[in-house]
Amino acid sequence: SNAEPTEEAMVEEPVAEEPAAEEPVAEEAPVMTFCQVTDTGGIDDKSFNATAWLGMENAAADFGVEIKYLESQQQSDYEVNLNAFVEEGCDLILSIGFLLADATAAAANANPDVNFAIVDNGSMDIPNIRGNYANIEEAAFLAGYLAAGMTETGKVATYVGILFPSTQTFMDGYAMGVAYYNEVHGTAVEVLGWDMETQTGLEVGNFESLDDGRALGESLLDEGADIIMPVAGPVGLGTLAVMQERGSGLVIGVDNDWSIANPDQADYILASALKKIDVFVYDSIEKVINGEFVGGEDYALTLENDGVGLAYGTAWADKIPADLQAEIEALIPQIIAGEIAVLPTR
Amino acid sequence: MENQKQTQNKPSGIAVFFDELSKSSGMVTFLAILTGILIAGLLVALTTVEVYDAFSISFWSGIKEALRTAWNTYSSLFIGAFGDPKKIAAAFQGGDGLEIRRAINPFFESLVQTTPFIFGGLSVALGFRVGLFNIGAEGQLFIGAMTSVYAGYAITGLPAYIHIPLALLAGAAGGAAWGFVPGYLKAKTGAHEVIITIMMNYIAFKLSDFMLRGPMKDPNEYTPKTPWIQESAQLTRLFPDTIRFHIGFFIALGVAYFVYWLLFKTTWGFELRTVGSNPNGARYAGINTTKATVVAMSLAGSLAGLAGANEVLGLNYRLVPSFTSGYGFDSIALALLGKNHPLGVVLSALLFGFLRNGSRQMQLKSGVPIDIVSILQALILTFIAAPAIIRSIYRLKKPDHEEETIKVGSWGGN
Amino acid sequence: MAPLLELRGITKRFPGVLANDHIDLTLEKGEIHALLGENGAGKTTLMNILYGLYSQDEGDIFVNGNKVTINEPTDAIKAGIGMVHQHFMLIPVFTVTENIMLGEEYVKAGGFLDRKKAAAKITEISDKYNLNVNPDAYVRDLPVGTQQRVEIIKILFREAEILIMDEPSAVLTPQEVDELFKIMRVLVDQGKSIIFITHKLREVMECADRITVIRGGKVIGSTTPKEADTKKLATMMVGRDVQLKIKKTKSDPKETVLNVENLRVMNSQQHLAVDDISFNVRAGEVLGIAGVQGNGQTELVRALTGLLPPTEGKIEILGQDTPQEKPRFITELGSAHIPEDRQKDGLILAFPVADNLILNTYFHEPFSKGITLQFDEIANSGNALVEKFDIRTPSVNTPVSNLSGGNQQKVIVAREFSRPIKLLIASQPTRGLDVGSIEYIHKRLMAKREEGCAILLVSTELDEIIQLSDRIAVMYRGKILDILDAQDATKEVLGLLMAGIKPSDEMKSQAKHEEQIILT
Amino acid sequence: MADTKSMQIENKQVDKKKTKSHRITFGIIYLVLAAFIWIVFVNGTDTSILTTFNMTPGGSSAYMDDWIFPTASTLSTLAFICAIAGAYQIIRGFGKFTNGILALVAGIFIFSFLSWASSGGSINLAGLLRVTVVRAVPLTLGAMAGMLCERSGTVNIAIEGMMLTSAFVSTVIASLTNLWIGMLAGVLTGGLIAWIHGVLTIKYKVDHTISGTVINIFATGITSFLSSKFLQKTDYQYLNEPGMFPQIDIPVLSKIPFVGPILFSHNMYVYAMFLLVPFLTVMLFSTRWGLRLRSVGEHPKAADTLGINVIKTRYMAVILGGMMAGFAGTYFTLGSSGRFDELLTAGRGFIALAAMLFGNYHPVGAMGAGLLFGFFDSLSAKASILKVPIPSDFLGMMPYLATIVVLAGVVGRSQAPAAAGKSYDKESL
Ligand SMILES: Nc1ncnc2c1ncn2[C@@H]1O[C@H](COP(=O)(O)OP(=O)(O)OP(=O)(O)O)[C@@H](O)[C@H]1O
Ligand SMILES: Nc1ncnc2c1ncn2[C@@H]1O[C@H](COP(=O)(O)OP(=O)(O)OP(=O)(O)O)[C@@H](O)[C@H]1O
Ligand SMILES: [Mg+2]
Ligand SMILES: [Mg+2]
Repeated sequence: SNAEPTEEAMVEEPVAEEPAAEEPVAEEAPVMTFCQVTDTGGIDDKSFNATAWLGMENAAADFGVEIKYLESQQQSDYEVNLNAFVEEGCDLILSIGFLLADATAAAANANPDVNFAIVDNGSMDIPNIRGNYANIEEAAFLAGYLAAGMTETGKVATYVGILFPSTQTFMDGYAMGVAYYNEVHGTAVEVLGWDMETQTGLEVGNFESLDDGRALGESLLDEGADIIMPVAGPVGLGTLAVMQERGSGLVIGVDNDWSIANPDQADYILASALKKIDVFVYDSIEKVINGEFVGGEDYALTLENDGVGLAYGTAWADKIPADLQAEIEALIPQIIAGEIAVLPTR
Repeated sequence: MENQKQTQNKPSGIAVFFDELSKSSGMVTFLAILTGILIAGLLVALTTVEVYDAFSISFWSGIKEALRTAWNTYSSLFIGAFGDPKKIAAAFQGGDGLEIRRAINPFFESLVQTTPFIFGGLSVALGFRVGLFNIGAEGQLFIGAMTSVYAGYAITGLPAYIHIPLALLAGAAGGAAWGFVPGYLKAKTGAHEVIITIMMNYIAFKLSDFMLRGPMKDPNEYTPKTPWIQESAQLTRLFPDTIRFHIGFFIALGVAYFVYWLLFKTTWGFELRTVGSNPNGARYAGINTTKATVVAMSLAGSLAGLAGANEVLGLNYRLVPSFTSGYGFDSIALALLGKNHPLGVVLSALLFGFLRNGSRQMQLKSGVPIDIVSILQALILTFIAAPAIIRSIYRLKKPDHEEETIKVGSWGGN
Repeated sequence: MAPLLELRGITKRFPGVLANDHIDLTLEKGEIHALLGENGAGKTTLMNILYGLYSQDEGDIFVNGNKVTINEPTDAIKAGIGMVHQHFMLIPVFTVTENIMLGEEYVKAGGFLDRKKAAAKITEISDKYNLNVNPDAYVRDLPVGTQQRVEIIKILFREAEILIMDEPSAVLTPQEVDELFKIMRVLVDQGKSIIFITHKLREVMECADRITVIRGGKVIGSTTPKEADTKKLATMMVGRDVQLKIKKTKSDPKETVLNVENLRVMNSQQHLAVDDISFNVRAGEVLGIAGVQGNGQTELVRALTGLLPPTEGKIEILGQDTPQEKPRFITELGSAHIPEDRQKDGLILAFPVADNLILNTYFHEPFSKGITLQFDEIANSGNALVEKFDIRTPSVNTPVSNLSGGNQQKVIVAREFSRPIKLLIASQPTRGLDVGSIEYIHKRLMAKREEGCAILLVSTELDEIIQLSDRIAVMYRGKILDILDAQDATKEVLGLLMAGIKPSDEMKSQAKHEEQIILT
Repeated sequence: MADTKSMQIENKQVDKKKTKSHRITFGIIYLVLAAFIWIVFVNGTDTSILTTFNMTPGGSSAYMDDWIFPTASTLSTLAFICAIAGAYQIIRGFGKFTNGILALVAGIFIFSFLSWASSGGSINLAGLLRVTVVRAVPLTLGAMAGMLCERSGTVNIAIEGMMLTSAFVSTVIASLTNLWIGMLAGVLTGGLIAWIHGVLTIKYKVDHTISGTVINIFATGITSFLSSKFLQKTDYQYLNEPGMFPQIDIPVLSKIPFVGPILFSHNMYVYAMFLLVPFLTVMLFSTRWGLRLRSVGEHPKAADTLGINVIKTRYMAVILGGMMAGFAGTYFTLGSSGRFDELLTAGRGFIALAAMLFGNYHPVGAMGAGLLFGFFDSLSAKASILKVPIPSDFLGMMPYLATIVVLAGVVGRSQAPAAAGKSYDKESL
C-alpha cells in the first residue's frame, strides 16, 4: 500500500561500459605464482599472516616469482579465496591458520593437481597439502626461563589475544620455562596471566586494540610483573608503549624479532620467541620451484631445525648475564633431545 | 523554470521523457552509484605510485596511467562479480560441464554473498520501520549461527526436509532471543536500544568464544571448532562442486517477501508500521506499543539470526571462531540504501554482494585493498541520502513533489 | 509625517498557497492596530515576514519612512520590532531569565552569564508593567498565561518600539484577556505601538484603535471600532454571511455512560495533574469541560481514554470498570476520542487517508480477515467516508500529511463517527480550523448528541463550550471547581472559575443579568 | 504561590506511594547481595586468611603501605552492613539518601568480591583505579564530543569514525613533524569530518543517523585502505613512528600517597580530560556561548526568533564536537600506543556514545560513565590475573553487562535535547 521505491538502477552493473578486450598479457617465460590466503586478521596482523607474507616476499626477491594474497573477511570466504587462486593457476596456495583447515582440505581434495600448504595445521594426510606446525612451546620455554632469570620482582606475566591452541602453547611453554627455572634455582618466580592447571588466563578478546594492550600492561606491571610476553599480535605493542612511558618493564616479543621491527623501543624488548613461519613458506616455495614439493607431510618448526627459537633483543644481548645465556644455551640440546618437558602433561 | 516552459511549449515525446527521467528517483540512484564509482576510482589512482611515476614523465601519460589503473580496478571488479564474458563464451563453446560451471561461478558466488546481506538488511530495516535502531545485528547473527549449528550437529536422524527448517528455526530463535533482550529493556525501562544492542554485540562475541572452546567444541578436534553439522541440515546446493550456490538465496528472497507481506499486508504489520511512524498515534489507536517494540526487536533479531544460520548451514557447515565480521554494520547501510523496504533491501543487498564478491578479483588482479569497497559503499550511500548533491552536480530538475527522504527516527527524544 | 511602520505590497507564496497577496499595512506611533482574519488568512505569515522569519517574494517594509531590509530576526530587533508568537517561542528546560536574555545576554567579564543582573532587569520590567513574573522559575513549570507574559517581557527587554502580538488572547481566560488589554494600554501610553492579531470580534472592538481585515491573503478593508459594526466585520472576515449560533434542542439525558470518581492522575513529570475529580456524563448530553489550557484537561482525557494510567480513582464506561492502559478495550466498549493534538495522536501523517480511516478498526471484519488486511474493503470504505464527510483529498491513497488542517480533522471525525459509539470524548475538536469547518464539526457533534451519544467536550474556547454544552465543568489546577448548568453559565462566571475563583451565587445571577447579546 | 506549594507537597506524597514497590525491590536486592557475600565469599574463606591491597601502583615513587586485613571477618562485617541496609530499605527506605545507599551497597559488593578474589594473596588497588582513570579518557572525550553535537541538535553516531580517522592522520603528521602538530592535525581532521557531517545534516538535511553511519563506514574503509597501502609497509615505516606524549608528574600532588599516582601522574590526555570536564560544564551552563548552543538544540525556532544564527551555531558545535572526537582519536596513537594499526579504536567510539547517553548529556555524567566502564574493564583484567574461577570470556563481559544493568536498572530513559536529530528548516510550519 505504501510507495515502493523501485531502484532499477541498483542492479545495474557497477561498470556500465562493456568490458573491453583485455590488454595483451606479455607472454614471456611463464613466471611462477605463489598465493597466500589470509585469515580474518589480514596481511598486517603483525603475527603469522605477516610473517608468512614475509616469507613470500623473501622468496619473490630471491627467485623472481610472482606473489599474491587475498584477505578473508569471514569464514565463508576461505573456500572462495582458495578457489579463486586455483583458477588463477597458482603454483602453490598457502593457507594461513588452522581456521582455514577445512576449506583447504576441501579445495585440495577437489584439485588434486594443485599444491597447497597450510600454516599452523597438519597436512590432514592429504597428499597435496604440506602441513606445518611449530613447537613454539620450545621457544616459549626458553623465553620463560629467561624471564624467570631476569625478573627483579619475582613475577613475570603473559596474556593472549584470543585463546586458541596455537596461542595456548605459547603460554604453556612460557609457564613451564618459569617453573623449570624455579626448580633449578630454587626460586619462586610467579607467572601472572596464565594458569596451567585450568588452562585459563588473561585474554584481550581481540587482536586489534593497542589501547587494551596498554591497559593490560599497566595492570600487570602494577601487580608486580616486570617481564611480559603478550601473545596478541599488535595488541602487545600497546604494552610496549606503556613500558617505554614508565621507563620500566620488559617485553618478550612473539612470532618475529620485535627488537628489529621496533628499533626505537629496543630498550624494552628483552627477547622474542620466534616462530619462523617465513622459513616454512620460503622452504615450500623453494621446493615447488625445484620440483621437490611433497604433500601429505608436516614440516615442523622446531628448535632443532631452527624453525623456532629465542632471539635476544638487540639492546639486551649484551646485558643478559653470560651465565644465564649459557644456561639457556645448554637447555637447547636437552629440549631437542626431549629430556625436559616443555608442555604440561595433560 | 525556463526549461519547463519550453517543454510545455513544445511537448516533444523525447523531451518529456528526459524531463521525467531527470526527475525520477531511479535516475538519482543510478547517478549516485556512478558518481561513487568515479570518486573511488579517482582515489585508487591517487594512491597508486605508478600514476605519480607516469606523471613525472608527462601529464598525459599520467592521465593515461590513472585511467588505466581505474579501468583495471573496475574491470576486475566486474569480472569478479559477474564472470569473464570471454571465458563464459569459450566455456559454453567448449561444452565441458566443469569449465562452464567455473566460468559462471562468479555470478552465482555473488548471489551467495548477497544472501546474508538480505537477511541482515531486512533485520535492520524491520527495526527502522518500527522506529528502532538495531545496531545489534552483528551479535544476533553470531548467536543465530551458534544455535543453528547446534541444531545442525546435535540432532541426528532427521530427514533433510525436517532438519533444515528446524536448524534454520533454531538460528532464528537464537537471534530472536538476542533481540528480545534490548526490546524488552527498551519497552520496560526505557533503556536505549542503541546502547543495549552495542553491549549485546560484545557479549555475543564473548559468549560464542566461550561456547566454541567449551560446551560446543568438537571433542575430536584440537582446535576450537564445533562438530560438523549433519548432512541433513546442510542447505541444499543447486549445482555440483565449485558453485556453492544454495537454496539459502531463495529462502532469503522468500523471507524478504514474507517480511514485505507481514509489514504491508497484515494487521500485525499495520501495527508495527504505525508504531514506527507515530508511537503516540499508535497508542491512541489502541496498539500495544510495548508489545510491538518487543516483537519487532525479536523479529529483527531472528532475521539477523537467519543470516548467521545461512552462513553456517549453507557454506561452512560448522562454526569456528571469528567466523564473520561486519555484516551487522554493513546491514545498516544496506537497509538505509533500500529505504527500509524489503524490495529495496534485496536490491541493495545484490549491489553489496556483487561488490564484495567482485572485490576479490580486484584485490587479486590489481592489488587494490578490499577496503575500497567500504569507501565505495559509503560514497554511494551518501549520494543517495542527499539527492540534492547529485541533483546539483548533474543539474537535474527538482521532482514535482517532495522526494521521499529516508528518516530513521528513534533517537533521543521520542 | 511618515507612519512608524509601513508594509507595501507584501506577497508570499508557499507551494500551492498564496499566503499573502500584495498586502499594504501601516502602523502609527502609539496605536493598537488590530489585524483581523480567520484561520489561514495569512496573518501570521505577514508578521513572520515583518519579523524576518520568512522572506517575502515581493514588497517592501518602511520604518519611519525609511526602507528597511529584514532578512533575519536580528534585523527586526534592530529596527525596534518585537513579536509574541502564536506558538510560544520558549524553551521549557530554561529558566525565565535564560529565555528572556537569550540572544541579548548580560555577561560578566570572561563571557560568563550575569544571571543576577538580567533577573534584576526582568523584575524591574515586570514591576513596571505589572506582569508578575518570577525570573528564576523554569518555563516548563509556568502556566500558559505566565508564559505569555514572559514573551512580552522578552520584547520589552529588547526595548522594542513596535510590538507584534499574534493571537495573544487565544490561551487566556476572559479575565486574563482583560488584564492583557490593560497591559497593552499601558504599553501604548508609554509610547509603544502594537499590531494585535486576532479573529475574535469582541476583542477588536474593545481594544483596537484601528482594524484591518485580511482574507485569503488580501487586505479586505480598514476601519475603526467606532465606525465598524460586528456583523459587517464578520462578513468581511469570512466572505459570506455567517450564522454562528447553533440551534440546540433541550437535552434529554438518559442513562449514565461515563462515570468518574475521585480520579487522580500524574503527568509525565510526576506532578499531580488531575486531582480528585468526580463527574458523570449521560447519554444524550454534552458535558463541557472549560478551563485554561494546562489545567489538567489533557491528563484527564488521556486517563479516560486509557493513555495514561490514573494513580487513583475509578473510571466506569457503561457500567464497566476500565482497566489501566488499555485504549483498545475502551474504544471497543463504544467510546470515541477526538484527540487534542491531531497530528501527534490522532493521525499517522505518513499513512494514506484510507489507512488513517481504519486506524482503530483495522482488525475488524471486513477490513481484515484473519491477519490479512483487505485492501479493497479498506479503499471502498475510505471512499465512502471521504464522500460522506466531505474530506477534500485527491484520493484515499494520499498521505494525510498533504491534507489541510481542517481536512485532517475531518478524517478523524469521519473515523470516529463511522463506528457505533455511545461515548464521545472530544478534545479541542475545532482548534485551528476555519469557520466553515467549525460549523461543520459542531453540527456533527450535535447530531451525535441527538442520536443519544454521551459527549464529553473539552475546549478552551469559551464560546464553543457555552454553545454546545448542556452542563459545564470548569477545571482549575487539576480540580473541577464547579459544574454549572449551561443556562447559568455566563462568560464572567466561567472566567472567574477558570481563574480559580469561586464566585458567590449573588455574583452569578448578577453576571447573568449583565451578559449582553453580543455575539462572540 | 501558596497553592503551588501545597501541590508540591501532595506530589511528594504520591511520589512516595509510587516508589514503594521500587523500595522493596531494592531492599530485597541488598539482602540477596548480603547473602551472596556471606555464602560465597565468607564461607569459602578460611578465617586465618588475609587480604592484601597494595596502595602504590607499579613504577610510582609516592609510596603508601599495603592495606592488610583478615578476609573472613571483614567480609562478614560488610555482609552484615548490607543486610542492615536491606532491612532498613524495606521497612523505612532511605529517602533522599536512596541513591547514595545504592552506590554504597554496590561498592561494598565489589570490594567484597575483590577481597575474596585476592584473599591469601594481594591485589594492587591503586593500580586498578589508575587504569580505571586511563581507560575512561577516550570514552569521556568521545562522549563529550557526542554531547557537544547533540546539545546543539545534531546527532552524532560517527564518533568512532572520527576517532579512527584522526588517529590515522595524527600518526602520519606527527611522524613527519612533531607530536603537537600531529595532535593538532588529528583535532583538525575530526573537525573536518564533522564539518562534512554538518553539511550533510544541516545543509542537505540528511538523516543524522544515516550520515553518521556513512562516515563510520567511510572512515573504516579509508584508514584501512591507506594503512595497508602505506603505514604497514616497511618502506613507509617512517610514517608510523609518531612517538608519544610523555607522562608528566604534577609537582607535589603526584607525591600524595595513593591519590597522587592515581590522579596526578599521567600523560597530558588524562589532565586534558580533568580540565575539559569542568571547562565544558562551565562553558555549556554558565556562558553566553553555552546558552546559545543549548537553545539551538532545544528549540531552534525560538533561538532563531531571538536573532541567534541556528545554522552557524550548529555548525560551530558540530565542528567543535568533531574536534573533540579528533582529540580523543589522537589519544589512541599519541597517548596510548605510539603507532597506528588498523581499527585500533576497536569500537570505543560506540561505547563513548553509550557513555554520553548514560551520562545524560552532561560532561560530569560522561566522565562518570567513562569511569564506570573503565573500572569494570580494569576489574575484569584484575580478576583474570587473580585467577578467579570464572571463565575469562565471562569476565570479559563484565563491563558490558554492568552497563546494561546500570542502564536498565537505575538510569532508564535519558533526556535528550528536544530538537536532537531534527534538521532545522526555517520556513517550515
Ligand atoms: N511554512 C509554510 N509552508 C507552507 N504553507 C504555509 C506555511 N506557513 C503558512 N502556510 C500557509 O499559508 C496560509 C496562511 O497561513 P497563516 O499562518 O499566515 O494564517 P493565519 O492567518 O495566521 O491563520 P491562523 O489564524 O490559523 O493563525 C495557510 O494556508 C497556511 O497553510
Ligand atoms: N506542510 C505542508 N506541506 C504540504 N502542503 C501543505 C502543508 N501545509 C499546508 N499545505 C497545503 O496548503 C493548503 C492550505 O493548508 P492549511 O492547513 O493552511 O489549510 P486551511 O486554509 O487552514 O484549511 P482548513 O480550513 O482545512 O484548515 C492545503 O491544501 C495543504 O495541502
Ligand atoms: Mg496565525
Ligand atoms: Mg489551517
